[in-house]
Amino acid sequence: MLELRDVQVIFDGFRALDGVDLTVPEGELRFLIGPNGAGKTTLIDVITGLTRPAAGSVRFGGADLVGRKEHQIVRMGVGRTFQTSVVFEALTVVENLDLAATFRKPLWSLTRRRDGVSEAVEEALVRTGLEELAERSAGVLSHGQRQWLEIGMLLAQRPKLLLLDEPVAGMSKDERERTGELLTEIADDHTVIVVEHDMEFLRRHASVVTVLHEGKVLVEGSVDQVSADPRVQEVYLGRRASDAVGNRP
Amino acid sequence: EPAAQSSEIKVGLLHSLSGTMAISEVTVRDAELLAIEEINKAGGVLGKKLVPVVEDGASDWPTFAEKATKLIRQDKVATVFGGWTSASRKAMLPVFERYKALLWYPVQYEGLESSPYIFYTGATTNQQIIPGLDYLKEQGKKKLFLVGSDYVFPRTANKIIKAYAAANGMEILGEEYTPLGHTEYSTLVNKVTGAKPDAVFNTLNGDSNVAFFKQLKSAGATAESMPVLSVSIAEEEVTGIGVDNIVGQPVAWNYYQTTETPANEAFVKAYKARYGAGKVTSDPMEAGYNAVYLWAEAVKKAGTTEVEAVKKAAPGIALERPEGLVTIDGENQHMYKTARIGIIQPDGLIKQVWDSGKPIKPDPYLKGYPWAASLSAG
Amino acid sequence: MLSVTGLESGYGRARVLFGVSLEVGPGQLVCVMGRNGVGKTTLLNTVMGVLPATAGTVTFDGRDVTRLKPHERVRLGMGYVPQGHQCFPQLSVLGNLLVTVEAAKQPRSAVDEALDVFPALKPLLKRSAGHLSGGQQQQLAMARALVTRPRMLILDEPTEGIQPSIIVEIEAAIERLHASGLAVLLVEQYLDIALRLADTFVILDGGHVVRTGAAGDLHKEDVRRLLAV
Amino acid sequence: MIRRHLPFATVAVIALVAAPLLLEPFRLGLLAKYLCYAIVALGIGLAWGKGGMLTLGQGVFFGLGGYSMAMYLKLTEAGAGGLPDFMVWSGVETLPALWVPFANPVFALGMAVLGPVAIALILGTLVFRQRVRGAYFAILTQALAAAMVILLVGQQGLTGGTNGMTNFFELFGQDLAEDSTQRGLYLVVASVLGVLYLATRQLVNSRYGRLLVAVRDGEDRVRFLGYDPALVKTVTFAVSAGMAGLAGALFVPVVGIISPALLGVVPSLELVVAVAVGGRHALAGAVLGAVVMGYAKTAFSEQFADGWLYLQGALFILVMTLAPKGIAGISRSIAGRLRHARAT
Amino acid sequence: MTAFVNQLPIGLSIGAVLLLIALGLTFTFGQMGVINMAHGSFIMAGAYTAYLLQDFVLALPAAFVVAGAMGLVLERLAIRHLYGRPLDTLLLTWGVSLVLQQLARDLFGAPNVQVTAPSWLSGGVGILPYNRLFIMGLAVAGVVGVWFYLTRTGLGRRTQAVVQNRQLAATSGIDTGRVDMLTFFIGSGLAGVAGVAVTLIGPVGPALGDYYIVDAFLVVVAGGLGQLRGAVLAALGLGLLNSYAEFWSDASLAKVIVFAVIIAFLQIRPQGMFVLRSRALT
Ligand SMILES: Nc1ncnc2c1ncn2[C@@H]1O[C@H](COP(=O)(O)OP(=O)(O)OP(=O)(O)O)[C@@H](O)[C@H]1O
Ligand SMILES: Nc1ncnc2c1ncn2[C@@H]1O[C@H](COP(=O)(O)OP(=O)(O)OP(=O)(O)O)[C@@H](O)[C@H]1O
Ligand SMILES: NC(N)=O
Ligand SMILES: [Mg+2]
Ligand SMILES: [Mg+2]
Repeated sequence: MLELRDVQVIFDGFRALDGVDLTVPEGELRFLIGPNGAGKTTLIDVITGLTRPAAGSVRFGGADLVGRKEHQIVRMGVGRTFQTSVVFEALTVVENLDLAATFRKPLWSLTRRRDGVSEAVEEALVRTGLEELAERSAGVLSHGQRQWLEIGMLLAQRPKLLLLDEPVAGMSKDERERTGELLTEIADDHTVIVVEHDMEFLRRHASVVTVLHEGKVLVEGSVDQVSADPRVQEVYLGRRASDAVGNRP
Repeated sequence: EPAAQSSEIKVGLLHSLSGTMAISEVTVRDAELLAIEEINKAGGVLGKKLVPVVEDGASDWPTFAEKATKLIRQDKVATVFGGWTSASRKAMLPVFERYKALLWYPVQYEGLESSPYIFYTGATTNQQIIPGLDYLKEQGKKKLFLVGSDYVFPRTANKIIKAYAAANGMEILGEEYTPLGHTEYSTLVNKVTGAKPDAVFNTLNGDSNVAFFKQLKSAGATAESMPVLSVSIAEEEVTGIGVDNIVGQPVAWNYYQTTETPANEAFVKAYKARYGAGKVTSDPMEAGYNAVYLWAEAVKKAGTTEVEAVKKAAPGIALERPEGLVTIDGENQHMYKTARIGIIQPDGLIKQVWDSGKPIKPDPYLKGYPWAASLSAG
Repeated sequence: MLSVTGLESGYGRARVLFGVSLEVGPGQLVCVMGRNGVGKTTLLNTVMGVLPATAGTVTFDGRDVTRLKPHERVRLGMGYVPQGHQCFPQLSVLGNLLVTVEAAKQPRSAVDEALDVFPALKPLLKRSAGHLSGGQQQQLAMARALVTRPRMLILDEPTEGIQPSIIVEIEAAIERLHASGLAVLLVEQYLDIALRLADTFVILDGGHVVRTGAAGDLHKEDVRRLLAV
Repeated sequence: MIRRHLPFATVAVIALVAAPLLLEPFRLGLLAKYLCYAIVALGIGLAWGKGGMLTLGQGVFFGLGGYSMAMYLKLTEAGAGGLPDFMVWSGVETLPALWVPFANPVFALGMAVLGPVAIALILGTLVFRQRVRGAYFAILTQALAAAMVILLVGQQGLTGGTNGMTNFFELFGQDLAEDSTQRGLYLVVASVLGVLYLATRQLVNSRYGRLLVAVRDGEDRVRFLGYDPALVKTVTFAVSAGMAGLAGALFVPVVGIISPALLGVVPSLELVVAVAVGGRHALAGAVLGAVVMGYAKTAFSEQFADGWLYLQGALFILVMTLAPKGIAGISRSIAGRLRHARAT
Repeated sequence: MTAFVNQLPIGLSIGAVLLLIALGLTFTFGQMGVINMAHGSFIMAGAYTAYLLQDFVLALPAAFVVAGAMGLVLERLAIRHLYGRPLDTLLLTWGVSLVLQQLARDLFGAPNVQVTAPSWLSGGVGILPYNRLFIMGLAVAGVVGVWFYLTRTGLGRRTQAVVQNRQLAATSGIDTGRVDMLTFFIGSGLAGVAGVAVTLIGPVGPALGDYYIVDAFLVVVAGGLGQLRGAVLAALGLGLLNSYAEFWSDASLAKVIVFAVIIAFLQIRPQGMFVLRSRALT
């Protein structure tokens, strides 16, 4: 279970997060939306140790995450993807995934050659549909393929809490669908937080949605509740847009 | 093929042609080449022509050792003329001793050495530093400040100076070292001027001298108020420092371009004819030039270039050289040399103001100086 | 306005585009579609001169620009918004706009016009662009293309990472610009936006054009099938 | 399997059998020297080529190894009062305490490797934990080299100052002047290089090697895969430092001198350049580069004592601009093109 | 005591020299990310320009042009192939510096040459000679000029844009090639000016650049890459540190102390005094 209490993040006087409380129970697929610049990515940064909050607490499975180093937090079972995907271009797709899968092994044991593909990696390959690209170097991937690889690396890590920052941006419709199903499936026994702007995607896959605005939680509720909320329409969906976008085929 | 049967004799010239020391060593190499040309023109040695094999020590001591090995083992040269810094000599010494080959080293140095395979044609301490101190004492300079580059020659020289001072009622107000190539002297100048010495004894080497004298001059110090006696600044360096910055300052050497001997007249003329009228001659150049002649003379005497024979023939060889009579001392393979104090003139040349009258017997371990007993103890 | 014929390009020895041809008439909006990795970005990058064309030609406004440098193409009136919300991270938002407006030799007023299209940027002008959120950066990227006052816009997934209300505004802005005579070459994943905006479609697959035609001629289901994995 | 090891085996046979038979002792000594540099280059290839840590101070570690060995050698033959020659003329009267344990060869050899490793671990822990990297790390290590030289030069009584230490006579009872000793040393150096090469190759081909590359290309991202990049870098840096130290220890009996000039900014840079010329992305490239550059420097300076720097400079410029991946890159792209041609 | 007080202006003047030699690097290294080992050679070229002209005042602009032109040629012929690979440029430019140094040796001879300082620079106020004051003035002028260029001109902004995202700059209409050339011209030109200035206080010879290059990089690194105010503070700080450390110990130890302090300092500020933080991962 993830629990944030009164989290504050201040950049040069600018309040990016301003007293955020958030509780996500185990096995939930939580969607996080909000206007550009609302603080969604910053929230993920705080949980994963990239940004240190000025105040507040972040607890995961009972342990306090604030002040821990990034890799320690990962080792506690918290994984994430990045809004702008970063993969290791000099390594092949499999090697990228394998690296993600082996961090629990002691460093000295890594001095052996990898032989074959581990189960976690195989699974990640299949789930992301990257099998055919497995031996290609990640540097040649297109934008969307990189997004998939990011997701694959997250899966291969086998974390307890998954944080995905706009995972379907740049994906085609079918792929969005596939991602949505994947996330729902994972959320059975994991905690998943997804940041997304695609309302249709939300409608199809979200149950609980938290809306962030100017560093604060604006509302929390089901997709319908949230999209009916006038404040959400005002700052996020747009009055005219709430229908237009909502009515996408 | 064995050198003896060929019509040529190969000799090695090993100086820094690149790196920081090139500034000084290139001209020494040039002087040595001049000597070789002259000897060849006069019929060579034992009827054979000298063929120089030039290598670059690159201001890097291990390279000196490597190139010395190459000259000896690959080129099989009859002898090598080379080196400038004591560090380069120390690096070459084991090579020459190992392969029983000959090195002629042309620069003044700190003494306390006499390798059986090296001939030292520059001054040892009792032919330069001690006369320099005698001169300062004579001038009534009792409080000295010592400034030097951070390596073996200045540090050893300063130890000698301190021992001399203790024995002669002089006071050492300070002793400062800077890394080779150091160029920021404002703090040091502040320390020196703050200590108000009667004179400074300068064992800085290379480019640092330029920075030191420029910055000393800017600070208002003059040769009258605070003379700086240098032992590593010759005619060549004066141009680079800028005559304005150093005019009137004393230096100690065995030779100046202005030294009045018939041999020097010819040397200066030949050097300028060969390398340009604007060029100057200096003590290390002359010592390198001499080295070639001294070796040639020893070979003639021995009738062979074979090393042990040459070593045996060399002691006692005496030649009239540009600096006057130079004699090889059989005891330590150093030279008898005349010490000279000079003052830098506005034209950039050095005018002699004092000399030792006759060549001084080399005494690298200062055995003849009771006050120096502790120095050579090791 | 823009005509691409037999274009081939790729990365090193790996060829990605195999003889792509397409036409964007004056004031026309052409939408390039295709699954991930089919070569859409590669196509746009080659059109802009970021990647050299190994064969084929690109003509803009009747002029062969195949060998021109990217900045020369910009100065001819091609405005480009690359994929992935790129910016000059250490310049301020205003600095990002100014440097572009100056490079394109346009008056300062172009900046104000662009800011009117993206009012969300106004309070951020002094911030370092690198500190902006992804969506803010994407808006900045669009604004930067506008300040060059292009005669043709080349957009690679411009709505990526942008909140719904602003997507609508971007769509409206593109429509407006298009209506005012600007030619547009658009890569877009939101099918409905593409369908609403485009005059013509080009569908890429494996570096080949597999389908092209007027918006009206293409059926949505048809397109979907071609885009399906 | 056999195919993969064939090139290595060929080179090993040439190096261990053919070279000692064919080369004159002087040339064989030079080759031994280049191979010492190649060991350092191997470490640089690992740290820089694979790990992205451009270390411009590798000479420091090389020097520490060299000085450890030199101290041992000096003590085995010290004259009056057990003092090395330079201490005598520097006026040192009793052997400094620091020197005492170096009379033991095991300690000296151990220090030659562990000293650099320890320093690299300390420095690495400090700077990598603070995420000092890229050009900062490069300039910092360069400063370290500069500082080290000044420190060594300033402690004349302890280190021999600018002169360094030279004039060694024997190693483990073998006369260093003998050609046979030198041949033996050559074989030792070549074997050490071979073993280290195989070990390093194993390392870079392992998962650890992939991790290292990942750290090079995206240190921050690696953190989010659960690894501590500072640890990975520190360990790698220490390994490369240990190699440099060992190389230094071998260098001293081979070349017969160690001096601050060997570990300053310029020699450190020269080694990095050698790696770049050989091709830093391949370990074989690093080794090859060190040998080629060592040979080129000797050959150029012997042929053109006056203008060899032009040739050396021109060589870097040409390689860096025309073949940025170095000799290894050229051969790889030729191989690639051949394969491509055969395939089509 | 006076000697101690004297160290303050001395420290500042050492700082000014450091700043002057590092100023050009804030362009080529700080802005363009080129670890330009040839910077020292451009300083040397400036000094030899002064030697050839033997007119100190005229030499300042002339050296700017001469060194700038050399930088420009270097950029066009070689460096432009290496953008985005800063560590490779280090090796390339080092090769260039070897060649230039040897060239100087062949053209002007191995020994040092003399540049006559103008007579109005002899004398001084208090401990500071006029020539030191002149260098301080020149450093101030240089800083102001560079600051103005980088922050107040479109060219400066374009320079930054190209460094931060070369491809985006090109597709934003910036002629990246021209910007590179200009930046390199100015950075190298500034080195040339510094070269003229150091003829007042140091040797003029082929190895001139070697004496300054390491210090120049340290200033830029300690200040924070491309950070002008960082370079200014770092230069002055290092100057003062150097002056007092040398006063209390000696020149060798002072250098070691300076290095140690820089390493310690980077523990606190790993990217130098001033950093522009970016959210992007590397
Ligand atoms: N390092 C930083 N320095 C200054 N401001 C920052 C920094 N990081 C984030 N911000 C600001 O904090 C706010 C929140 O940014 P964040 O990236 O969290 O937004 P977001 O909700 O993820 O938006 P988007 O949907 O566009 O990705 C933005 O206004 C951004 O400019
Ligand atoms: N830098 C590169 N080097 C080598 N190959 C590349 C590179 N960039 C892309 N590719 C390859 O080129 C093909 C086309 O890539 P491109 O980026 O043009 O796709 P795209 O259609 O834009 O995809 P997306 O919708 O994911 O953005 C892909 O298969 C990719 O693997
Ligand atoms: N012998 C000298 N001057 O080093
Ligand atoms: Mg975001
Ligand atoms: Mg794309």
